[in-house]
Amino acid sequence: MMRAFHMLVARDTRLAIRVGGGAGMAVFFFLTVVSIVPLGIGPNLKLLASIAPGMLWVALLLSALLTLDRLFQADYEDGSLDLLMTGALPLEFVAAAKAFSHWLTTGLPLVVAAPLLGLLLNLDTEDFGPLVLAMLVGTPALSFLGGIGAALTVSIRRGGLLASLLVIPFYIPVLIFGVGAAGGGGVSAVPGAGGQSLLLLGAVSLVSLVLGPVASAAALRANLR
Amino acid sequence: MMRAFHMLVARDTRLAIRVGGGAGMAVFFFLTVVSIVPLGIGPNLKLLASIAPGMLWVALLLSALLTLDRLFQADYEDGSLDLLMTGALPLEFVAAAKAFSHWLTTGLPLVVAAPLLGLLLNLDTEDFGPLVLAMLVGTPALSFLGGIGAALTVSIRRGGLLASLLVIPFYIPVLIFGVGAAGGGGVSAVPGAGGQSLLLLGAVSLVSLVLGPVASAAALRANLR
Amino acid sequence: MSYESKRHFPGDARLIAENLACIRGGRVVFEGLDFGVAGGEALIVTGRNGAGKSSLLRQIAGLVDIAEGRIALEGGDTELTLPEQTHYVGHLDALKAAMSVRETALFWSGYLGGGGIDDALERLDLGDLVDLPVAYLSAGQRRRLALARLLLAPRPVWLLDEPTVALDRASVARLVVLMEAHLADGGIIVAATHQDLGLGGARSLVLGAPQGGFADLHQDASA
Amino acid sequence: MSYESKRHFPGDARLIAENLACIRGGRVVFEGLDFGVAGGEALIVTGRNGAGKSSLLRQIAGLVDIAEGRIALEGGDTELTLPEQTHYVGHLDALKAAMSVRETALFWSGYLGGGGIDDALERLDLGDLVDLPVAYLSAGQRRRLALARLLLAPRPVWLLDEPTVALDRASVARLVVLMEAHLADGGIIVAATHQDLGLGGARSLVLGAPQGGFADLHQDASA
Amino acid sequence: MTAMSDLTASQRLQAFANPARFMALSDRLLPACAVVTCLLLAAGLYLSLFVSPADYQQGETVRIMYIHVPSAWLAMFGYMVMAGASAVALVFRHPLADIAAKSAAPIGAAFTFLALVTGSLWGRPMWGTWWVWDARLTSMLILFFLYLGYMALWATIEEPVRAGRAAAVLALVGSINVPIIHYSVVWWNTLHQPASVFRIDGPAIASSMLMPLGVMALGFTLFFVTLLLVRMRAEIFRRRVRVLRLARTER
Ligand code: HEM
Ligand SMILES: Nc1ncnc2c1ncn2[C@@H]1O[C@H](COP(=O)(O)OP(=O)(O)OP(=O)(O)O)[C@@H](O)[C@H]1O
Ligand SMILES: Nc1ncnc2c1ncn2[C@@H]1O[C@H](COP(=O)(O)OP(=O)(O)OP(=O)(O)O)[C@@H](O)[C@H]1O
Ligand SMILES: [Mg+2]
Ligand SMILES: [Mg+2]
Repeated sequence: MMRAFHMLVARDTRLAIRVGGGAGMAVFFFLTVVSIVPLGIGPNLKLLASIAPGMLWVALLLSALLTLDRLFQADYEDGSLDLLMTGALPLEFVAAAKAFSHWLTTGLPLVVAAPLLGLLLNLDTEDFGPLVLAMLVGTPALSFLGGIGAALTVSIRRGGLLASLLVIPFYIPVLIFGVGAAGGGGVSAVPGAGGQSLLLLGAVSLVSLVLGPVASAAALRANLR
Repeated sequence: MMRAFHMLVARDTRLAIRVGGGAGMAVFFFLTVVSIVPLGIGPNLKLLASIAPGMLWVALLLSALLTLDRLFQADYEDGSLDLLMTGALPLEFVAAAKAFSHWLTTGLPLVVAAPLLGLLLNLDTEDFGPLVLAMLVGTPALSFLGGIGAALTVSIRRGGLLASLLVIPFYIPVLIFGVGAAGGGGVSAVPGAGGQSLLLLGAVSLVSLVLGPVASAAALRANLR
Repeated sequence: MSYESKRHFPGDARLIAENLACIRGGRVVFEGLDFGVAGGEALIVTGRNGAGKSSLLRQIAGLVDIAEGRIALEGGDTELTLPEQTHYVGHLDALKAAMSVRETALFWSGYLGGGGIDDALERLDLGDLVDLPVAYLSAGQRRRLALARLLLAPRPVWLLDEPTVALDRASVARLVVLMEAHLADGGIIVAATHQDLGLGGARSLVLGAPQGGFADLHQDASA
Repeated sequence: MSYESKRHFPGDARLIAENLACIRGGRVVFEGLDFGVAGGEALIVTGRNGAGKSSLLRQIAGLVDIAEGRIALEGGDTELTLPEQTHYVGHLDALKAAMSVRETALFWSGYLGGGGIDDALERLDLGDLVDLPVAYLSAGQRRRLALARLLLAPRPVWLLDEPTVALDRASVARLVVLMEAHLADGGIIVAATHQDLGLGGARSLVLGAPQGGFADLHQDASA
Repeated sequence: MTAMSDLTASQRLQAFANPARFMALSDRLLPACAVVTCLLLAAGLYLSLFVSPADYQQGETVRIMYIHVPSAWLAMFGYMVMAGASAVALVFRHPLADIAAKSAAPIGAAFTFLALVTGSLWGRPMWGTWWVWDARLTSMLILFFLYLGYMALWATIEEPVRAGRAAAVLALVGSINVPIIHYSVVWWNTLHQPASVFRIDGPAIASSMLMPLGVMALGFTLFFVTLLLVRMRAEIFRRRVRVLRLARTER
């Protein structure tokens, strides 16, 4: 069963790299969002730095949304999902495997890209550490919660918009704690809030690691039969 | 031939509304995207107002990217594109029709919803005019340029990644001029800069109206044969 | 424009292929192919999997590049390109799950510049399904809807790629009747199939294995 | 685990359906269906388009809800659910254009817990195509790759929905050989098809038009 | 709902399109509910508009509260109803629960919207702006999104059984998330000192205000129930029509 899990992760990752353009699309969108912000608020560096973590997280959320709809839909449309369901691997694990490889191809690249973007937003270099850490802890939640939306809309062609709508509310805690953990409390940040929110972020992530696959599997079953 | 064009626009619009939720869904989507921004960067109303135009444009960009990749692909995967090509309507017009109906279901709704969203982001009411105008002028460009990327991605064998990397750069000018025209110049706005970038935005839009369909058609031919 | 009006095609039209070659994925599928099909004639293309049947049909429909040689409809409508005079029914159904049977028919009839849809749907026994969303159709019902396109707008050349797939016996018989009617109208049919349609007086073209092709390819690669 | 090892299935296994009913899109497709297929037996399901053949197969594979009644594999592996003991080959190929034939086979063999792939590919005559991307395959070649899944991991119950679609005569013959081998191993086959496979000693199930359901409905509407 | 199992498929389909017992019951219940609702709302409005005093610092605008607060409460109540019904629908596969959940959503959404509108109408004089990103406002807005998402899902998957189950899953996941979301928003809001000058939970409510508030709340609740019944009946009729239309399409 572990083998099936690995095979699935490997396959999805390979497909995402070859076909989806997932990673590339996400990173580029990420870059765009971040480079748009200075246009909006003008070149006030102090201001930029203070909202940088927030902007990065918002960008992260948005670019995660971009790649969601293909998570299950491609497999649904070509019949692969039917066969994946008749396999020995429980559907929950199928969902988990897909969410995981989604994280590998979107969340991870963004974490790696984050410091570079921090530079663009003139983030202090000592803030990079917390930022990257926060993203590392938080991004899995985006993929695993996102899977729920993707699974719910699997039978809908062009479900992308709807899927994002459904998951955005679920992303909000991740966003809030993520920003907090990245030390983006803005001017009024309570001292020590960063560490606390990192814990909370971790908690949310852990919950999503369980909740995501279970709910996704239920949603898939609802849609397939 | 005009009839074929109309039929196609009508069909795509109807499909977008049915499977993608269409206008209502789009507005709702922008609403959610916009409302996660304050959660990211904090509830500072002045700050929010200053980046409002940028965020609205980014939201639009996101929704365009979320819906565009399926613009030709759905038709390609189920074979409709083959038949559309054997019709009497030149492929350029097919592409134009699809881009247009895409604009109807994503660009237009945002233009309509913009003021409401501006309200949430605490935009001054006198800024609404320029914002809406800018969006009215700029949004078509997103659909028509986006069509190129969609056409390139249509037969995802290897080109997928490359194509998605290609779309966003196309969008950058639209975003820059769009934000500028929406009076989002922030503190540093040169007086009169808004009007100037509105003109530029219009120019970009006009170019894209021609360039988009032609390039899309070429890309489609390259992909299909 | 009424549906019956344009039914009769010029009998002297003739679909010809000269020294036709097809290259897909860098490999020669077939080459040096010659054939001619006159109005009122059907050409049944057979051959093992991968022989190039679909490729040939798609070439005629202008959906696959012609590596070499030419295809033309002599005596056809000079205003229109060949693809505009052909109906192509391929492996894919070109159906939208979210549209109803009626909407689908109406769209294609409008897009292809045809007339009413009821007669076409009736003749493929879809009359009772008009209000169903396509998502609810079974494989054969989908196939019949795809075939209904042939009748929505009159076009001289029919290109049928394994048209009988998923059809039950009754529907196959119905299809054969339609094909014979089309031929009687002076239409041209090129059909690729693995099972015998029992179509009266059809000529046959057998595509062989694309072995030879590789050699040549290597030659002109080295050249 | 080697490929040959688990080839022989318990002969006393028996796939049964009792008082089975299927509802799709709010309509009764069939109800009160009973049948039993013993190990080594094949059940050929026929019926007009829309009769419910695919729905029945998908119910057995656990892909469509069982509105009523039950399906079970008596004497099967008690550790596994019925779907886990079935191979389902449906209208959709479940192939990825971007993966090569080999990659596809390797993935499914690994995912389904099977062994080597070469033998399976050979037996479906895909040997020369292993390195082609699936995007390059013709309809029949795709179909054969989909069918190769049957051999990648041994499972007692084969559910084949119009397996011969797009196959040339040689491939059909090859498929029949495989099916007979499976039966000889004590396997069970349920196949929906419109064309006669000429399979030795197969039982047949004919699905009729789904009248029953609607009469009642009209009554309750008037009531 | 256990009886469902020993019906034939077509009978079950019938039951699905026509839950006779519920129709009979709701038929008798509905008028009563409607009447009581009207009485309560009338009384509540009278009390709140004429009897209760104007607030010394907020003036007449305080009267918005009598609409605002009950609708805010019902907004949350509605989601609980929806989630509960969804749970029943998912576990027992009972069509009525399905229908109840679907029908509750728009009503809850409407009350949420009402709370938002009245709230921001109230905020205008109080805070001098239509909207602030105050914790409670924000979480209310998100609740609104959850409602809309749920409704959108129903709207886009057009086969009732599928849509029902998918939506039920969404509602349940949502009910797990709602507290998390709410908490996170509050936490976020305390991190930034709120931009609003005026604290929502400001004035300790005087008893002279409590009475009309209670009546209004009760009236709103019954109003909710009435609407729910009406919508459920409408939904059932709609499904009956749909099934018949589909039935007619087969020979
Ligand atoms: C869009 C804006 C607003 C929203 C979404 C909103 C939301 C809510 C919610 C959800 C409640 C119920 C709280 C509970 O019972 O736990 C509530 C209660 C209340 N709101 Fe608002 N509110 C808004 C604006 C306002 C404004 C501007 C005021 C006063 C100036 C106000 C005053 C109150 C009061 C007095 C209560 C009842 C006391 C209490 O429950 O604490 N609200 N509001
Ligand atoms: N996804 C679906 N949703 C709702 N109804 C469906 C769905 N698929 C099929 N149906 C209906 O169920 C009935 C049986 O469909 P099914 O595909 O089982 O028929 P079939 O015997 O396989 O036909 P064919 O020979 O054409 O494949 C048909 O009347 C069809 O309209
Ligand atoms: N899209 C494609 N790209 C590259 N090569 C292709 C493509 N489609 C088919 N081929 C190759 O061209 C050859 C002919 O394919 P084609 O589909 O025409 O065969 P066919 O005669 O239709 O076979 P079948 O009976 O299976 O439909 C095959 O060898 C196949 O590998
Ligand atoms: Mg073919
Ligand atoms: Mg079928």
